[in-house]
Amino acid sequence: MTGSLKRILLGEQGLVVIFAIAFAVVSLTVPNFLTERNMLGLLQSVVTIGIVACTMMFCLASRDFDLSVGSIVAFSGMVAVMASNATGSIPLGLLIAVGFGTFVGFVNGVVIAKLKINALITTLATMQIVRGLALISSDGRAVGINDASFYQLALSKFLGVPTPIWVMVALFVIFGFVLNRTVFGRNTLAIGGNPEASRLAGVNVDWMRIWIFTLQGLVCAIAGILLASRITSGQPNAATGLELSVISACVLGGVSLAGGRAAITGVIVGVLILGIAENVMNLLNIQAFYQYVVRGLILLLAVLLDNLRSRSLGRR
Amino acid sequence: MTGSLKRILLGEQGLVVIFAIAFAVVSLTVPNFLTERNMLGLLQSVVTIGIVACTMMFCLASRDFDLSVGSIVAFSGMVAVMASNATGSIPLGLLIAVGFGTFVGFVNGVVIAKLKINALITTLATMQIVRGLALISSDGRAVGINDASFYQLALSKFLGVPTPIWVMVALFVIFGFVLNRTVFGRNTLAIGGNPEASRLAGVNVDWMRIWIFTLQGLVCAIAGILLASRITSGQPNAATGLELSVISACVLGGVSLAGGRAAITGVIVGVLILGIAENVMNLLNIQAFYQYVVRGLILLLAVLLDNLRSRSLGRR
Amino acid sequence: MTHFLEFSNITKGYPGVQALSDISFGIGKGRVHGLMGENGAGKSTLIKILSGDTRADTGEIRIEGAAQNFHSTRDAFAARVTVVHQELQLVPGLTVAENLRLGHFPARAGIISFRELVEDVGSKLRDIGIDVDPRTKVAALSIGERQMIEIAKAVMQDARVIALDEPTSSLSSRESEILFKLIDRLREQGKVILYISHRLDEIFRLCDGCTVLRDGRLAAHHATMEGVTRDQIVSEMVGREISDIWGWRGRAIGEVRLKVAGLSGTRLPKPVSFEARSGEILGFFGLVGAGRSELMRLVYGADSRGAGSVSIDGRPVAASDPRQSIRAGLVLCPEDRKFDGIVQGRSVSDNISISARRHFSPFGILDLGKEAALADGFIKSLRIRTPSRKQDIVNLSGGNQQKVILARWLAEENVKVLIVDEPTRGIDVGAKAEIYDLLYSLAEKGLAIVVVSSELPEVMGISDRVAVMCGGSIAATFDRPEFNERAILAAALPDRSAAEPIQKVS
Amino acid sequence: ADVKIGFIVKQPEEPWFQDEWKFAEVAAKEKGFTLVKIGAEDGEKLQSAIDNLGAQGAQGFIVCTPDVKLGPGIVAKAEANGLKVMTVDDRLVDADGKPLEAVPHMGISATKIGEAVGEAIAAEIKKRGWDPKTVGAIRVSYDQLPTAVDRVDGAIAALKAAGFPAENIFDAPQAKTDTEAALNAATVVLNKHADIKNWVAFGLNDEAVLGAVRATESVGIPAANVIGVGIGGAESAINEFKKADATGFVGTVIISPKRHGYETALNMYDWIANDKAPPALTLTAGQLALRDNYEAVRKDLGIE
Ligand SMILES: Nc1ncnc2c1ncn2[C@@H]1O[C@H](COP(=O)(O)OP(=O)(O)OP(=O)(O)O)[C@@H](O)[C@H]1O
Ligand SMILES: Nc1ncnc2c1ncn2[C@@H]1O[C@H](COP(=O)(O)OP(=O)(O)OP(=O)(O)O)[C@@H](O)[C@H]1O
Ligand SMILES: O[C@@H]1[C@@H](O)[C@@H](O)CO[C@H]1O
Ligand SMILES: [Mg+2]
Ligand SMILES: [Mg+2]
Repeated sequence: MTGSLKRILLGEQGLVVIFAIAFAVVSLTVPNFLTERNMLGLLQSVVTIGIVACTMMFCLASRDFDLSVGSIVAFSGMVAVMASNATGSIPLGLLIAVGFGTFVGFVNGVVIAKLKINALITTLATMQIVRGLALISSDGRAVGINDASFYQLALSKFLGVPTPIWVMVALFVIFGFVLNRTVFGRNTLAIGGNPEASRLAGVNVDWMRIWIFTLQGLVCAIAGILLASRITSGQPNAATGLELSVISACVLGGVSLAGGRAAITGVIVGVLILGIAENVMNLLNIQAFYQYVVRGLILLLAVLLDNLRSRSLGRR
Repeated sequence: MTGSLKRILLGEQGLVVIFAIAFAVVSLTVPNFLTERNMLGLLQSVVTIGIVACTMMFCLASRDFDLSVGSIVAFSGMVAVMASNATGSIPLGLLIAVGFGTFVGFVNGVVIAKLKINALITTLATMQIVRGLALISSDGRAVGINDASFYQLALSKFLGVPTPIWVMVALFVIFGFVLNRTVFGRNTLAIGGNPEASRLAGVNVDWMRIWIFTLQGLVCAIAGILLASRITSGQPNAATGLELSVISACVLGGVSLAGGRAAITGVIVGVLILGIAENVMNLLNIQAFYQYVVRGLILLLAVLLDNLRSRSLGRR
Repeated sequence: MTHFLEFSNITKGYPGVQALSDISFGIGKGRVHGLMGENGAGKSTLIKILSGDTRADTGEIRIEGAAQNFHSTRDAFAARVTVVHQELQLVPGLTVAENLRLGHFPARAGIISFRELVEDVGSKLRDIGIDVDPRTKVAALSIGERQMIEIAKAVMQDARVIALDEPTSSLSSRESEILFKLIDRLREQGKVILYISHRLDEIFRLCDGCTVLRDGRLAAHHATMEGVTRDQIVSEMVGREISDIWGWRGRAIGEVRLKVAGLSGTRLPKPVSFEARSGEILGFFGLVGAGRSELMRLVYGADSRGAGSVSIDGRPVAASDPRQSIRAGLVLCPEDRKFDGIVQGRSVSDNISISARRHFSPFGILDLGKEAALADGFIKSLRIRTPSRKQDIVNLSGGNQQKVILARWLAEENVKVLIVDEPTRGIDVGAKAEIYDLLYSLAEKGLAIVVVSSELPEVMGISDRVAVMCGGSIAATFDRPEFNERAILAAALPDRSAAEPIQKVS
Repeated sequence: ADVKIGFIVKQPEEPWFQDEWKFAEVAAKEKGFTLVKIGAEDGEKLQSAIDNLGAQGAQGFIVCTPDVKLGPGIVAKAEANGLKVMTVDDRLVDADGKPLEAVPHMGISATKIGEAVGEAIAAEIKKRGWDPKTVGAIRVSYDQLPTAVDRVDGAIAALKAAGFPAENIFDAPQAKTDTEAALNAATVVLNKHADIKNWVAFGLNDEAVLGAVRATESVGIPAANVIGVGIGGAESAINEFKKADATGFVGTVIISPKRHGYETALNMYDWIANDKAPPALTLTAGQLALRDNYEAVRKDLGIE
């Protein structure tokens, strides 16, 4: 490898470059991949993961963990539908759903920050409690919506691109900005990098953690609403296992589980890698059971490449 | 509260004491709970979690993470059945299954220690790969065993107690001893406390991590064999979600996810808490959906109690 | 008379330890006040109470007559009290500028103005005399540089009271001098400075008065330093006289034990060679960033070697593995106690026995009795202040943690070469003398001892030979008869005209 | 003595099982016995559930097993606890895959129900006058669930029998059994075959088929060009029929949880209380419900 090529591949943006190369290869070799329709389909398929990853990035960067996202997504979607039905007003229904998701996130945050309970256990608990509530409130059944304009949230388009994709993009931009340019973002990284130092420097660590989980809840509610709109009903079983996909996407994108390290470009790439892997496997008609194996291998490969990159970066 | 009562509750063995009290309360209030039959049933129901928790304790104590346990349990059970069928010899089948589990654990360890890939991602990957292989090798269906003496592994009893329970107890004793009384156990805790300092103090960190994951694989294989014997077949879908239950049990038992802290008594209590919760909910005929909520609340409550305990311990 | 800063009846206890009992004293405006005491005497605890990090059990702090009630470090900051803690408190992933303004970013509507941040921090750093680009990530700085940043963090704020807990423990004399000038300026501005150090010279150089703590009690309070002598303070601290702290004694120097030939690594590109002999104490002096710690880590195999070889008694030691080094009889006490030394969350006993326990563990099974005896022995002989061997090491005072790390290697059998990087960093005078004494007796047993230190008097006081490093290579070596402060310092200073600028990874 | 009967199901979250439980409860009220409802998602949980029932002093239980191969284990466990056992929905088999005739069973054949779906789709194709050669079929698959495989295989068999070309059937493997996963998988199939105008879809249950229908909507295929037929007939399907405009989800094959829940519970009660063994095998049939007749069909089957 020549020096400059090496520099590009192994530089700060190395992950993005590797991803771009992989994308080009896939585009050239997989039939039907690089079509407008497929691209839109692909992006729509990662909307839930992508949206939730925005705040999960903050959560991981501050050395926390959130397993309850899947349940919150499912339940807020149901709340949106049920509240819209009950009040007869979709905006009101959405507001209530967002309020609900935010509230659950807030509870997570308070329990974790104030009662000092391990985030893994807390969110594992709320994951089950919220899922239970979702099942109880609907008797385990899907809830349909009476007003068809609810579906328009997901079906409507702007410049030919469906609204959910725009929402995801907007959140990427917003949270990317927040991470890099605001006090909130920098404090998040500081907490993750050295909680003790941050506390001594006067960062209100408890308050930051509460905010991060609250935001996580809010963003999950948005994802839940869009999902309910896409599947035209609120389903208590939706989004199970979402937490692991989202965390994988973040880690793939270079967010450190040990805290203190995160970048929105990485997270976007991580989300896209997962989405493309699924998409391509289906395009190539890979058998369901083999998909498990391939998914695992891709995960390993992606992190391995990134590790090699950052290791040789450290050696320069 | 009088001083001495406080001392007992909040002391070193506080978790055990709290548990003992809770156990007494449940025994008195829940009909059919404290019968020999129910106790044996309860213990059998926690065999898989209990066995796997032994090595998960080491994994967490050394600041690692293993999500692949459920898949390894499922696949080793299948391997045991398939290999017994193929070779016509049960001992040979079991040996092959143990070898297989150990091998997967070893691969986990090597990838994590030598290629320096994040344990969460590595084991998330192997979790999927192994599950995929299990599905592929059986075409997604359970595999039955021809030789009925295979069931005897689980059905046989010694002093009126089924073999799987004895195996679990033996492993608790062995790994409890290893943790506290051997160089291996102490080094595990040291790595969890400060991996770099341990390395500089001459602990072979890479080698330790490989061993820990290898042992984890071996122990998962044992759990898988007993499970296959209990359910009289090898099932590719068995033990999904096991990882979270096992990790919860460990954390409930005071194993720190930040590494460096673990005790076998805690882990045993953690395992029993989970088992008793399920058992009692079913004895009390609590509805399935409410069980989710109760499970979550118990998790929170147990950790909260323990936190209060160790906090006031620090304040004395 | 009311003082600007006043402690009254401060008491603080931890399980098994009374860290402070009934401490009362005051400091006037525009004065630099020393705080002295043995390891574990309670100095840091007092500072932590002043900074709002910990709360006293009883007692109160008054500033300008007003009682303060700090619940958090933010409260203390609002009352214009800042502190440099004994352990570095920086976030490695953030830049220097971000670290310096963490908790107080210049921002409008929550959006940080990075230009303002960098300019503001840059100009203040230049003002103070620290030559570091504010955009550098802290992870890329050496310990010494980090220490300077930490000091800048406290000093930059417009504080009334500044407390410095062993700020010079990893600074060389050159940086220390920058700090002293800074303190003189702060004094002129009328600030109150509480200064903790185990280096008596500094106390006499800087302080207008001082307070000595012993076992958490007030042992002495001197409103001025007039008529106060070194010996007096030492005896107030340790309760006995120490005549000659270095106590160097000659001994027979034998064969070459450690031979380092052409060693280089990523952060030490130029090959370095040196030797240390049986019975010899070889000092390594240099300025911060001279590469001494890098070199020792390479020798020990803590980092992977580029080229070169290390041998002990003529036998080569395998590259890049501390375990091989330990087995060959080569051990290192690292410089960075917190990250490379102590194992957090584990007991004192566990920290001592971590390496040596393999010798008393047949089939890997520990002999708990031996382990306990070993730990208790060192707690006694090194006078480690801890309620028991079961105490979590993070609860020990800094100096006592350092002793535990030393004990770890003293417990090893068969050590041939002992490398100690800043061995007395954070160690009190009494213990220092004990440690030196220990080093001599180890040398007398035939070990080769390499001591890295940034304290020139220490290097000159205890070494048989001194190697001076500068810019990643050994610039000169001096035998004991040739020791000369100016010559050694001169060798340590880079030749500004010829030297290439130091490259930093950000 | 008091009669206590267990009712163990493999997926308590599924509406189907909620309904089975509900109807079993009706029987319990009528006859005055206690019903213990336990969810058991895998073999291990099932074993514990049986032990638990034994410990509570139950006399028998009805089970829909997470896997039919668990047969010998279930029988042994039941014997060890002295419990009578009968199965519902899915029939137990031995190691060689032969049904355990000794265990009374009430159920539906997964293959049969799949065939009903296939036939319904074929009929609708004919009604709309499509040429099968120009129609694409989405097989929303979840192959790790044996019942799911049998159902879609049944549908495929029926379609082929009706002259549907095998090469026009495309696999859309869902990663999980929810609608979103089916939606994502089906979208890929649609985009891969952008030239095909008319689509049919079938899968494991209503949720799977709904996902495929949502996918057609999201890529802009009009409802008139889509025929999806689900299985189950619970809320998700009913919601679809209640929508003001017809969607591509034209029907669902309803199976009656009433008989499965109520009758099995009653049978078990008779067995315990009156020593009257249940019939060795009862097979119930699914019934196709369409947008305009679903209410009638549901009434017919005793639901609502
Ligand atoms: N969090 C804690 N828990 C228990 N004991 C503690 C804790 N913090 C400090 N101590 C104990 O309090 C005493 C005073 O410690 P402190 O850190 O104030 O000493 P110091 O004078 O700063 O010593 P050094 O010179 O070694 O830094 C020591 O015995 C120490 O072990
Ligand atoms: N993590 C790092 N990344 C990049 N450069 C580093 C890093 N750590 C140290 N350096 C640089 O390597 C050089 C040698 O540092 P080293 O710590 O070995 O010096 P030293 O002589 O021991 O001084 P000190 O008293 O600071 O320990 C310095 O220029 C330092 O800035
Ligand atoms: O799993 C199915 C369930 O979904 C229901 O349709 C009844 O039969 C079972 O086999
Ligand atoms: Mg101190
Ligand atoms: Mg150094």
